[in-house]
Amino acid sequence: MILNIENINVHYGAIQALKDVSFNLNEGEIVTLIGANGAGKSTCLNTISGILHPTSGRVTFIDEEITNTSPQDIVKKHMIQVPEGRKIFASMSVWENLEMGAYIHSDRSQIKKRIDQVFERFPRLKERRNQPGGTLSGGEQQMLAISRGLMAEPRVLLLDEPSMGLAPILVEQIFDIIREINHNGTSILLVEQNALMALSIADRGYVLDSGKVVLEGKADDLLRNPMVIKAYLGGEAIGSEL
Amino acid sequence: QPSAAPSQAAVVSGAPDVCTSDAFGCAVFKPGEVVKLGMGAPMTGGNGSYGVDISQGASIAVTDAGDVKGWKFALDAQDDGGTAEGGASVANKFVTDPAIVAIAGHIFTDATRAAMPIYEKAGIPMLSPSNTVADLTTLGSAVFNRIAFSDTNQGNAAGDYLFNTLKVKDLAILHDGSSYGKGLADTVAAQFAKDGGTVVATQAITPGETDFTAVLSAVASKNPGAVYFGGYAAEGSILVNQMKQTGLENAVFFGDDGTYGVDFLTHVGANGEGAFATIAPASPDSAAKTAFNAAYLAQFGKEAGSLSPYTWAGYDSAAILANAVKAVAVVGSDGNLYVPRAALMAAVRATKDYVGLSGTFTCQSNGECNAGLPQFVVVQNGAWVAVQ
Amino acid sequence: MHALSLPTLAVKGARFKKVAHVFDLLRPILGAIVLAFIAYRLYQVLIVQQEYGADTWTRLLISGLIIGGVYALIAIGYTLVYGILFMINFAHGEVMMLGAYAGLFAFQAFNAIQVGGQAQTSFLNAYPVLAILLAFVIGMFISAAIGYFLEKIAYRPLRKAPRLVPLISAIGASIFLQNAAQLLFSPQLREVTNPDILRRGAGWTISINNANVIIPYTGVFTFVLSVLLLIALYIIVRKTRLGRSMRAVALDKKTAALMGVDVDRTISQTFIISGALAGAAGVMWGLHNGMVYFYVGFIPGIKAFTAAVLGGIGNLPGAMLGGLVLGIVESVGPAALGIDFQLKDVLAFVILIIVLTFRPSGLLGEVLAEEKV
Amino acid sequence: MNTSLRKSIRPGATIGIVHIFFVLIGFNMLVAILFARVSGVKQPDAIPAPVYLMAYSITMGIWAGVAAAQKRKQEFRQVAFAGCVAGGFAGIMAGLLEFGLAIILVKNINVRDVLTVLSANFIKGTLFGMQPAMGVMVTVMLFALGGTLGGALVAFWNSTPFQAFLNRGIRFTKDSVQKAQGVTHGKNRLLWQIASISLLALAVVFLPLNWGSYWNYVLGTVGLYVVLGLGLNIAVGLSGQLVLGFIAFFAIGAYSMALLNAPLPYHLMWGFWPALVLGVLLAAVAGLLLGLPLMRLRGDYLAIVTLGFGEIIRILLKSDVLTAYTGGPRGIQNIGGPTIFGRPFVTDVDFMYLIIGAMLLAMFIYSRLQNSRTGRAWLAIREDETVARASGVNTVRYKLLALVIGAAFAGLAGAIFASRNQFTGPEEHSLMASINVLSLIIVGGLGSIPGTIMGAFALKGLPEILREFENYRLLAFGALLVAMMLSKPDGFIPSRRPKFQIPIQPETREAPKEQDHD
Amino acid sequence: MIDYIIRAKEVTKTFGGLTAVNAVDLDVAEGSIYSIIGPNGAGKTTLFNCISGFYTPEQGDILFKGKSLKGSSTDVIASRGLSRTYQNIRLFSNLTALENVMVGQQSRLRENWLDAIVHSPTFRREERNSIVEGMKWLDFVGLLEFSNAIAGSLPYGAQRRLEIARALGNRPSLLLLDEPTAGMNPQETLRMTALIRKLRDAFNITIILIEHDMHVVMDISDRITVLDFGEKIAEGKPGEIQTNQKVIEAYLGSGGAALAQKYQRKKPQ
Ligand SMILES: Nc1ncnc2c1ncn2[C@@H]1O[C@H](COP(=O)(O)OP(=O)(O)OP(=O)(O)O)[C@@H](O)[C@H]1O
Ligand SMILES: Nc1ncnc2c1ncn2[C@@H]1O[C@H](COP(=O)(O)OP(=O)(O)OP(=O)(O)O)[C@@H](O)[C@H]1O
Ligand SMILES: [Mg+2]
Ligand SMILES: [Mg+2]
Repeated sequence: MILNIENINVHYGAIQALKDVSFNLNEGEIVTLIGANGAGKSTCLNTISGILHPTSGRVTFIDEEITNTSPQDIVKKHMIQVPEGRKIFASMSVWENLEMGAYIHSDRSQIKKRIDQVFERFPRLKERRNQPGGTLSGGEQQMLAISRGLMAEPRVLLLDEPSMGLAPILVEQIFDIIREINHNGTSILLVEQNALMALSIADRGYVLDSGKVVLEGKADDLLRNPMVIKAYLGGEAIGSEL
Repeated sequence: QPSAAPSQAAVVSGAPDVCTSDAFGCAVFKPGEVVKLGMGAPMTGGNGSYGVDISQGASIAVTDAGDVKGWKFALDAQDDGGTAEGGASVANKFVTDPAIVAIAGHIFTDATRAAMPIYEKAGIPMLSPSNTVADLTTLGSAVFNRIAFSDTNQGNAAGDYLFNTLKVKDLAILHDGSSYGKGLADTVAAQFAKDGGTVVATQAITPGETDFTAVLSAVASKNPGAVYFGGYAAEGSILVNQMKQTGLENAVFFGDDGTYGVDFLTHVGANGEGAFATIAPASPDSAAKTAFNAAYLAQFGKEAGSLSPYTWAGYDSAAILANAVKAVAVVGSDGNLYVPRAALMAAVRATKDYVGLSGTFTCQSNGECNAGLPQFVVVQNGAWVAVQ
Repeated sequence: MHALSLPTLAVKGARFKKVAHVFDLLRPILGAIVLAFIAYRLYQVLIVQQEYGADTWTRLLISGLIIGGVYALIAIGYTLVYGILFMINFAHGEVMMLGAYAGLFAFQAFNAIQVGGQAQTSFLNAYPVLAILLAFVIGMFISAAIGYFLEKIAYRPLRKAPRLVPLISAIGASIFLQNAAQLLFSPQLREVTNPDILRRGAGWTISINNANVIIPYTGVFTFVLSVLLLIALYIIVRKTRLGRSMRAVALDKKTAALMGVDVDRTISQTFIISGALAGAAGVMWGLHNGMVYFYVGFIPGIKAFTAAVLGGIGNLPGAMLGGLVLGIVESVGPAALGIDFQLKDVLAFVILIIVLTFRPSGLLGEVLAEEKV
Repeated sequence: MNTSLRKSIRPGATIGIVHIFFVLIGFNMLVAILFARVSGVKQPDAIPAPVYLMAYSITMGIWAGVAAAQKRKQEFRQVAFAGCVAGGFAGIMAGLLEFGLAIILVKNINVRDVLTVLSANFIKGTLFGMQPAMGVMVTVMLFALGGTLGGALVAFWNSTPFQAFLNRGIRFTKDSVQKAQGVTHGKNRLLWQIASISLLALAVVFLPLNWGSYWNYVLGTVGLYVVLGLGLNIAVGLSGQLVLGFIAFFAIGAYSMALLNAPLPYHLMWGFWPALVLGVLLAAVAGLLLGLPLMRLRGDYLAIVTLGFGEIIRILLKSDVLTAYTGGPRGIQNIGGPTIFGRPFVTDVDFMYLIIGAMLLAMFIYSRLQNSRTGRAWLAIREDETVARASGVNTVRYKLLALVIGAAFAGLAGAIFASRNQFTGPEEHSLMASINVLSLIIVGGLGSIPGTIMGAFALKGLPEILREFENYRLLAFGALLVAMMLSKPDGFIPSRRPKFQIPIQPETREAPKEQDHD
Repeated sequence: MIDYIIRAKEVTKTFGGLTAVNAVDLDVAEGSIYSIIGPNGAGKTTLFNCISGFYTPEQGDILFKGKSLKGSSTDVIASRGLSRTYQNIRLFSNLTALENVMVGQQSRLRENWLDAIVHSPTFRREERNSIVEGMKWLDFVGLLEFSNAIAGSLPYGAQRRLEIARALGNRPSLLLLDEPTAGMNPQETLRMTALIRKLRDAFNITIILIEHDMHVVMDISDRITVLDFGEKIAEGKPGEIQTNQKVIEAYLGSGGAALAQKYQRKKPQ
């Protein structure tokens, strides 16, 4: 188990966002968290990343408790989050944004090499490399956000709704990339609204509702679970016409 | 705390007759209580050094004054920031304290202007060590007195001196934009022009700043024979220093009683040679002054005069007020001390030939206690020397 | 669900449109008037009256450059902090004041230490370069420490509060520091003891129009040092990792943390740098102007803040430019327009208003041409 | 144990530093003097008796103890011990300081050129007039004693019986509050309102008569700052425009009053009321004129420009250029007061009523505007100007309106202020005054009326209350300002959003008619 | 003859060297639901910004109800009956939901600040109507229970709906929605689709929609325009677009279903 979350409770002031949530991620896996708006998915990721601290419960990363570790120390363990809503550094250029992604590394030539890899994957970003990140279109920003996350050479990648606001063709591409990253050895925790896609590429999944894990299991099983179909797949079974 | 408000004092049994006849009644002090002199002064903010210094000078006077028929004096110095709002608020505080009998102050003009009408109503005499603005004594106030020069006196004398004695033909006027500095500068300019000289430049500087080279350069281009500065030692000494690098190295610097002081000398060093200032005509080194200087240094850790030029005036104003209190205070049949207020006002104004540390004072009927002609002093070999 | 009647909307924009046009028209008219006035005054002063000779202009310019350099240095501190926290560090002038005190006491101490056997000289004059260096190190260290603790105590707990709250906290800190200095060191004005090689008032003399114009050593020193520090800072911010993390934190703290940036540390470092620069400015101020007291930071603080905004707040080259422009406007402006020097601040602020009317984000500030929504 | 020891040393060290600072500025003497005064000494000496200084030491120790013991849920003995450690550590630092002071004293070193308060007498006093070694020892002991006491206090406070007692008290108050609310919301609501309003009215009518001139003056100033604060709140709190030189409008009001209603320089003597009206109008016009070129500016750019505007007004007022017209630095004196029905209105009590009237007017207008289309437009601009505009808010117009109305409030306050002081001068309108107004609305709670009142008390009343602290007054004020912001970042009484209900009469009675919309 | 509520002619908008919208024509019939789709960065949002007055196009003209929008600022355009929502939610987050909607009504209310001070009859009528109508719009988008909640504290989906309610405040005749279902799950998306349809059907509001969810687009659009690199590459009815080869290549791709299948197959088990 590379990442283990045990019984965490998280509060925003008086509001409890997570109630006794437990889940885990094994080395090399893709695990997805699905759930409605406000179910607490982003809260989970932020707790893992150290942005939020749970009121109780434990987060362990390879046998090491990281419950109250600061975000920068968690990043140094190569656990990287690509946050919801892209969060591009608006007035930094695309290039600088990518450099920021590699903040924990200091080898300039390595950084350069990885930026080239990113540009290979997303030619669109190469075209825009000197444009301020804030003026990119929504989809371009999403590509940049994922690329920026990859710059740190993550061991675990936490993706928060990477397909949001993307053109269908790009969604495909993004999921391809996620798959590929995973094949190259990165474990992935994927938060998605697009439950169908997420469950299609994931090994396992957890369903979150109002801050609680209500369902968990193999992705395929979840895809066939009537409740999941009804609530998160738009009432349509897998394989039906889109 | 004294038991009764001033106006009711006359009714108390045991009060001496003066209290019944006194227009403002008496302040009453039970045995063991203290007779308070108030002072409104800027203790904080940019002008804090004046208030701190003058109140420290006055506090020594209060100690020196000993007691009045067994009652001790105390100084209540309150921060008025030098502003009208602060002045009015301090004055209102003082008039509600029945133990306050007189005010050694205020220090800055704005505060004095707002405070005056309040003391007027309560019948509390003031004696300002530092308000020089000419019109303050022309307002018909019964409570306001000062031992500071009136700008008129000082300014006219300085104008004449510049033209007649120093034979300056072209004069540049600088002031710090305060009512004190500007009032003085205006008077000098007018008198100098009346005498037949030419005022070639008039500029104001911003107090608190420390770089005046620009304005001095502009003044230098007019080639004045002398620069008259209305303002205080802080800016005055910077001006003297910077005159040397802006083409005014040959012009005479002529300051006022605000620029006089040891502090000025330490700041200007050799640059100050030949700089003028005005002071009250007094024997600069009396035994009393030496004693005071020693006491000041011992208590406050600084040379007297290093915080402001008004240290000694601060002492004098408190000392004169204490004297006046001693002159009018009566012990009643009940063993309390009674200070008749209107009588005290009159006593302060009746001050005559009082030899203080900063001059010899005789109050006129308008409250002007420093009518003598100013004495001019010049820096020679790093020291102030009186000139004829 | 209620049934809503939705009447069609008639066009009624015309009235608003007219109002909007008036404002758009007003700006150029205002600009034209001001420019015409300036041109007229310049013509009057420079061509018709010819009040000042070249020597005077040179002196004014020198004075402007020197004071502008110091403004720039303090303004940088404002801009750095503003850039990262979007807050006006009102206590910055006080940080500079404490640096000036530190420099003052350092020089005083160096002057008191006697060295060199027979020909007794003070340490200050025996090793002036070392002494000056040490004084700067001490001044910068003290101010940096004050800046660090200021942030830690008065601003950090307010990081999540509305933007104006830390501003008030800063105002409180400013009042506190000013009065603390007054109470600790007395309100006395103190004289800085310069080493002989940097004597105040001494300088190179050049002759213009048969008049001797002095270029003071302290002034040149101040100016050169300001420029050097500014360049060093620019390199730090643009080229180093620290600079990158500062920019990232400025843009988005949470995301910066997700990139591995230690947000608290970066902010602390920013305050340390900004404090150190203010300290350097304070020591220079003492060397050049000689006078140090508890109120010495207030006016430069306000001026530097103005300079930072004039250049475009948050923009480092902007702060430098703003400082220099402000310094020159203050010293040359009144003479050039033939108005009283007393009104130099009025002039400075009027220029500020004009600049911002036409360039709402300052001289070099980013022009947000069209906000992306 | 080891970490807990370290945890106690930290607050101890902090208090130790605070103590060193206090000694170096001589604040320990002042505290001792205050202790002496409280315990009945009429006129304490500059160096009061050692007992009082010992009391000071114990107090500092208690502070350290409380700081160390807080947030610690342990048993009594441990908490008290933590306090003792903290106090002791602070005491050791204090002792070190005193050791240094003793050296200064014995070797007769003069450090007073740098640190002014450190006179021989002062040092002797700080050492309780004892032999140095003895003094140091006693200090450490007193601090430790205080620390233990502080720890014990906290432990007692946290102890179950006391908390239970406290809870009972809280529950009781809660109950009674709820009961009271039952009254205020029940059918007796009208009665309740009438009662509370008449009570307030009674207080307003009778209190000024009994306050005495000092408190009337101070509270009058507070009242005028409420008016000013509400004016600034329209600009800052509601429409989100950071105006820093707000006092300029106050100055315009004050000078209008002065020029129109004083014997010098013009002897216009218009009387108070016309001058008041003109002052308000002129201030409003100034707001408009300032606003016009600045409407494109946002946030801090606006702040600095308005700061500049304030300074421009002040400098112009005192400059040689305008001396002939405004009296220059000398200001204008003998400004007349109001008359009502031929009765001159001049005492402090009269002015207090006038100010209360102005305050009520300002509060009335403010609250009416706040809960209207105008107020919502302002709030929208504050929240997101771009989107507000795209939602149909004419942002330029509303921003100007906010400036104009805010300026009018300031003009009103300024005119009354000048008339009350019978004097106004340029330095009355300095940057610090603007900063005070801004601080008060934020300390009180941005945008809220009760907040503004609280803020005005804090900012203008507090320095008066702090007069006991003599020269340390502003130091304490600065520290308190920081402390207030740290403890209440949203202000004393943050503004609340209104709760709307669907109005009782449904729209059937007055349906939005077609012609409403064209 | 069809009434067009919006007629855009050759609208061009550039940023520096980048042409974000390139000579795009757009004719939207009154009472229709019109979708604009296209790859990310195609210029959809930019086109919205041009129509709603945020950007001034370099070339071309946009007629709204027959009158040019040229030179009108956003508030004027809003008061003429054109409302919009934003891709990244931009609510007045410290105001309550109802207040947000009431701000949206600004351009229709008749009261001024003097009315407010004296509480004139106009004021009372307008305020009351404003509240009633605001509540109705909140009810319409299903947020009545949140009417007094602070907008910033609402869940994401609710915030999107609140944006729509605010846009409805000035009773628009044209509503621009920028990705209204972004970040919603299928169920919520269905609800949003119904809501949009109802806006058109019940209130006759014309709707232009930017959307990446093809379910929604194909489901409710009357007409669709496809942008790519700022240029219009196709226009037509949903059916036509779905099968347009250019559109599939540039935008739709395999349609996702195939992808899902692909991974299903790739999985080890
Ligand atoms: N900063 C905050 N303050 C208060 N409450 C918050 C905050 N952030 C989130 N919440 C609340 O916590 C709950 C969980 O939010 P979270 O963002 O984790 O949901 P989510 O599952 O990621 O939803 P979405 O799909 O919309 O991203 C929600 O009810 C939300 O309103
Ligand atoms: N203010 C701006 N400054 C510079 N470039 C901009 C600006 N706004 C948009 N762009 C650029 O214009 C192009 C079109 O952007 P736009 O936001 O219209 O795309 P979009 O079609 O809405 O994409 P998405 O579906 O991803 O939101 C993008 O390449 C973007 O980088
Ligand atoms: Mg989320
Ligand atoms: Mg878009």
